[in-house]
Amino acid sequence: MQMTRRSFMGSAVSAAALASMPLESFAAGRKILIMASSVDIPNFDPHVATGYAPAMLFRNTYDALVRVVGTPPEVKPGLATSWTVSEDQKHYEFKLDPTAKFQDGSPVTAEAVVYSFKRIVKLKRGPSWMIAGIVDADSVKAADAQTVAFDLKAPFAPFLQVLPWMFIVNPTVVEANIGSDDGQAYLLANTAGSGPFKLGRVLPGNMYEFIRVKDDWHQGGGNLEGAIWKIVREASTERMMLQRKEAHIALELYAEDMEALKDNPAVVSVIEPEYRTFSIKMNTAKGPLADKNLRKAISYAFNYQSMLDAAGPAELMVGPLPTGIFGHDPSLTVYRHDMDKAKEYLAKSEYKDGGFKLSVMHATGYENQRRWSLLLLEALKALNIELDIRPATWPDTVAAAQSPDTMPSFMCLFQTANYADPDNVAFAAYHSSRNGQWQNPVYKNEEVDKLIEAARVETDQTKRAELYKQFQELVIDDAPDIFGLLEKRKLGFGANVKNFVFTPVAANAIELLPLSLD
Amino acid sequence: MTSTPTTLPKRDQSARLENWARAFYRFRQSWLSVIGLAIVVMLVAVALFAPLIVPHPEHVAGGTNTAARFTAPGADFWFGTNALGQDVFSLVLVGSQVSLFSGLAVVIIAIVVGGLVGAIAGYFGGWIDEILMRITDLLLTIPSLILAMAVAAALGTGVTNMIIAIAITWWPAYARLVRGEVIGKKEEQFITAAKALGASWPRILGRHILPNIMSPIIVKASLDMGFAVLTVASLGFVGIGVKAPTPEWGTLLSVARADMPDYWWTAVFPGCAIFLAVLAFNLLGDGLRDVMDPKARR
Amino acid sequence: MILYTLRRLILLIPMLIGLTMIVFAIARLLPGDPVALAAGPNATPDVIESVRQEFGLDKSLPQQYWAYVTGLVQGDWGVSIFTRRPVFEDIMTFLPATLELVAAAMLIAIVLGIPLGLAAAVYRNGVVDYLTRTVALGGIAMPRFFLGLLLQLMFVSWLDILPLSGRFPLIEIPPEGPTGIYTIDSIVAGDWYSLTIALQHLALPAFAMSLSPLATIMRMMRASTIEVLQQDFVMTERALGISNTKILFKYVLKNAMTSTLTVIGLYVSWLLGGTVLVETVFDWPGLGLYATQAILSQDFMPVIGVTLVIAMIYLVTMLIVDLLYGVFNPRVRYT
Amino acid sequence: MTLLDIKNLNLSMRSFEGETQILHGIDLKVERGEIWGMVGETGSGKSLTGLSVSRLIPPATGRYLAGSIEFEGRDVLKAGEKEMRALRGRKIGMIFQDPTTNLNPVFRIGTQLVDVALHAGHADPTVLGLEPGASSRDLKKAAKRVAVEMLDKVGIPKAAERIHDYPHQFSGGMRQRVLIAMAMIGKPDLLIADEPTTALDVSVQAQILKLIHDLVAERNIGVLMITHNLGVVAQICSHVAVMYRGRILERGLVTDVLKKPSHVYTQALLNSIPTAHTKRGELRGLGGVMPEVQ
Repeated sequence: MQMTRRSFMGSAVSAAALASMPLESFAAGRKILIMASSVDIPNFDPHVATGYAPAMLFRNTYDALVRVVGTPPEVKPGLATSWTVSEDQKHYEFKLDPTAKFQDGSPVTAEAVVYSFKRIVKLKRGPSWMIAGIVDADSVKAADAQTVAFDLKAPFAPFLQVLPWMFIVNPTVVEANIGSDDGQAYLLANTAGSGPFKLGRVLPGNMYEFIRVKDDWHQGGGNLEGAIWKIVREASTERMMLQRKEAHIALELYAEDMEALKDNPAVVSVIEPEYRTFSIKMNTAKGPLADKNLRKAISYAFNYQSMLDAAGPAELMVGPLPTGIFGHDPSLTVYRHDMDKAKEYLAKSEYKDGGFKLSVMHATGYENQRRWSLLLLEALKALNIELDIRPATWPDTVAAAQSPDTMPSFMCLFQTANYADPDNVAFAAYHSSRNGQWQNPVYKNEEVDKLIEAARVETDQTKRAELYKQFQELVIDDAPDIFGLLEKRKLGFGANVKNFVFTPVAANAIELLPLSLD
Repeated sequence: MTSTPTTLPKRDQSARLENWARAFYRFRQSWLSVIGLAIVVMLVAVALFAPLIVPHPEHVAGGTNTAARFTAPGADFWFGTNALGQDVFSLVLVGSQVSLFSGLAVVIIAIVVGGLVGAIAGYFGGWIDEILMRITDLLLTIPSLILAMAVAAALGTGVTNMIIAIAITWWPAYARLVRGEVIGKKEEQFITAAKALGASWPRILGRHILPNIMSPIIVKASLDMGFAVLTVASLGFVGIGVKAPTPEWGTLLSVARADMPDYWWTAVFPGCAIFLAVLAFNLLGDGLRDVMDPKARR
Repeated sequence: MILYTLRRLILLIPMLIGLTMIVFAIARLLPGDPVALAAGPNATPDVIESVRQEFGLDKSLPQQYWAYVTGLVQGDWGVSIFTRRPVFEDIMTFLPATLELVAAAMLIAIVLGIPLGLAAAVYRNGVVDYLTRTVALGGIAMPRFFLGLLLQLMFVSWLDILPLSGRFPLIEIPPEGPTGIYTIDSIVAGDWYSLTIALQHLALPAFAMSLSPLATIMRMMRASTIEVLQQDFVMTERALGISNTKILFKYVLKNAMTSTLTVIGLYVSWLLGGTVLVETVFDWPGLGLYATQAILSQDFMPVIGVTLVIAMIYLVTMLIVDLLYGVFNPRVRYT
Repeated sequence: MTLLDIKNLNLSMRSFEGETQILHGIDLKVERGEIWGMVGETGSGKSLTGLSVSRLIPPATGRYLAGSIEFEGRDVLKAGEKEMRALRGRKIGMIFQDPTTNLNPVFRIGTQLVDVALHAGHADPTVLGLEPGASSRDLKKAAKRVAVEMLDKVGIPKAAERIHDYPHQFSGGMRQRVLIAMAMIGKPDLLIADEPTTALDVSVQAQILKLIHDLVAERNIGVLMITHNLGVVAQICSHVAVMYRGRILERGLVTDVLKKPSHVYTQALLNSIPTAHTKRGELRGLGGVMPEVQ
């Protein structure tokens, strides 16, 4: 109490100074990049956590065999300086960089790579689904100290594309803290990587500090001394921080923010197309929406133009795959707002007169999803169907996806491609083995499954494209989703941030190494 | 320096009338209370008739007009439009329904539950009192907003769940109040008389004690109405409120945060509505307290 | 009085046990399953089951409670199912920020509220009186989150003289010290630069939060001063020539403080539980944000932990208020 | 010089219902050594007369329509607040009715006594037995000493210890003694006692009256004793003024007035006192309606 009183008196004394101190002086001098994002990093384990905020942490504190850079995404050397692929696309060999060192100084060996992949396969969490059925515990071998050999269970076209998400951990550190859960408890809050940055201050739900590792093995790179991942709850706050130079990068901006930033010379807006799709999943297994004609009627009743208006920079999806990705067919005939057709299909369905109530679940606090749910409400009203809009937290959404009984009639979902291959979206969102997971709670069509499986292992590009074309037509006819839009990635950069290269996969997982601050 | 009138008391009926007249006179003395009452009456009228009188009822039901996004306040849209082109004026007006209804429901539930617990504890005393009041005291130590948020979040969004969540944290205060009043009244002569005549305890509580302790309850309830409206808005603001498209002030404000500072009207009008409603109930409550509970006068 | 304090402290123990029971019961009886979240979006059912076992959530409620309470006694407040960090450590990280905010708000409220309330009572129906009453009425009715937004609009967007949010600039190293309360730590360290910055960040949230207690303290002070001024002893004091200033600031103030003191005590805990909103608006890294995060992810342990901490602070505050009450009012006996 | 000379005092009070004239031309002279009893029913204006002498009626509610109150030749109605403060506690002491409410409950009685003594001492150090121009440290020391002496004088046993006690630690009679000590500590020339014994037990009443009587005799001061109790008047007063509805109906030596009341009201007042001879059911009230004073 005594102290606080003194502090109050201090405030009276320094009141003049208080108003006159320039706010920019905070940021002067040190080359520390501040990223403002609404997404927390609750878990630091690269073999457990998912999402772009953790991905950002992994990309900068860990290394993978290869990296992915640019538009279209290109595979570049990471820990591996070179690699070879066998004719049948089942055998891969990677030569590791002999200078690569973990942050504790020990070299990154082939054994470490083998250890990491075994851990991924064993835990069955995090990125393991990307290589499920392709890589198992026996597939990875250390040919010598600097060479890793993979023998895939089946040819897998996007194999190199998924490798950037398979991070290599330091076996010595993990083994020393192995516990009873393969070191999960330890890696949850600690890192054991070879990346150019290490963790500094950690305030969960608030901020994470990254510090550039001194004398580190990575070549090149910018002048950053460190970086901060700052959790900000409102997009408008992110934007204001950017305007006030309290942040250098704002990661989740809305169209309105981009509009406001347009003429600001101190801010560079990045609006780029990305393989990030928004769609409204329907419960095809239970309830009225199991009726395909009703699903089609709703797909026609939805006002896609309003959706686009409310979204800002975006483009409507053409079918289930993101536009521009390999195999996507832009000439597909898809559903557009057409009330006549909607009525026509409604008449064909078992629910001609409507008069019942459906429900939609959207992410709490995600403004665009809320807006689109309202548009869905309008569309359904035209079919005399009521809609119950339920904002849900992420755990609720995940829990609801577990079975057809818990799944609401509609679920709003964003999906970001982790690798630039149609298999990513097709397998994760439409293959029935993923039922019960949030990306594909209930949809099941054996023909679709077969096409996905065939395309996954097909090595001939023409044949592969043909398979995906069939897949798209089939899925559109089934109408398991209202295919929404591809939201353009909207990023804001301070003009003094240099050397940023946009990559349309997990674009907010900023790679810090190349960046510089003026 | 006090003096008592030496005139005989007039007949009972007219005395009661005169009491009311005096009470009303005292209430009118404070123009702030009158303003409070006027705003409350207006709010209730708005809540009742809003769906019929608002210019854009379709927006209230969730309709959108994305062509007219972020129109500034003007002749067409008095309070401007939001990100979906919805008329903020219509949303704010209809938003009064949720706020007032939930506020009222919370207060009523709290009075019924708290009143029952408090009356039983106060009337019977002893170990019943001890147990009930210990639980009440414990609940009073729990931070109510956090508790309400936790309960509302777990139950899921929706007006009913929100009301339940808030009411859970509110009844203990009424239990305390009623218990105190019942203890004060139960020793009085007329209660002893009723007991002697063999009246059962629910009858004594309901017919004899309750009517005599209504004043402080009504005063607290009217003050609490304001805070209930505020709490409803607070839950809406942190994102645990009503389901869309139901317009609710706190939710409107929370959603509008994303549009600050450029589209200030989307936030300012719902905010002012909350302020006005809470203020009105506070003024009314203050006025009622002066009238009904002179001991507690400011 | 020492004996009394000891007795009260011992009496806290059964209250705390009851409290843990109630809070635990409420938290666990609510629907919602955090395990799916903790296991991660791509977890298979058997992984989810293993997480459930890991956190002991497969056991019966009494067993879970017993495990929790025995842990509590040993300083183990459980682990967040979401971040898997120990709750006690997290709370200790976030508590100072909240305490700083609440203390600053209460300080503003007391330092302004008591003299203004006094002045309003003395110059009843005067300008000060009407001004303070208007502010008081508005202050109570003003939603803190709305006020916070308006303050940001004014002082940050338009005037641009104060920082938007946060507690300290991200790239600066906050003052280190024993309390974790930046203003105090920087004073202890004699670091005036840090103090200025900390105060700049504190100003708006503290003010947004102080308005409601300020209004109440002002009203309470005004009401009790008016009541005390009508007491017979004031007339006696005046009749025997004691100056008005002395009557007011010595004799009346101490009397009027007793009821105001209770209000102050109640407000401390009320503010602690109500920081959620202001912390959300100003991105103030305190218990409120921590609790909100946990509530939204249905993460029991942090919610229980925060609730317990706030309830404990409440109980201790009320004890201090009771003790102070005796200082202001000699008629109170500690038995 | 006449100690207190009230001439044609007219006072009106404002309340919710409007302005009412309370005092209608009060005339009264009090000399040193005289104990004037002012009797009348509740609301007759006797208390307001007493308060007027110290000018303690708030100007917002009370308005003097006419008249003057001369204390030692100066009209207090024309005096400034500072001048009045110099009189209060030093020249004019006051005792009020209820000893439980007239002591500040949250301060030690010593504190309260010393503050009054200091006030008087600042105006006139001789009151505390000091030379004029004494330092404030000496004043404080003397004030404490005088406070103990005064407590002792009014009959509080172990005064030096009890000075550290709070009012609630005293009985009603003892508290009234403390209040008398406070009123007398500044060695006033005029004591206004407003119903000083009404709230006390009968047995204590007599002791308090005797205490007041002895102090008056010792210091040769004038007293205005406001009471509704004719018994009190008979016991202690030298003179009496009978008030009714803001007017003095009759005044004079106690012996004269009480033995041969000339006014019917005084007679009625005397008759209303129950004596040992009053029969059951004979208790008489007074007719008429008093003006209401809030």
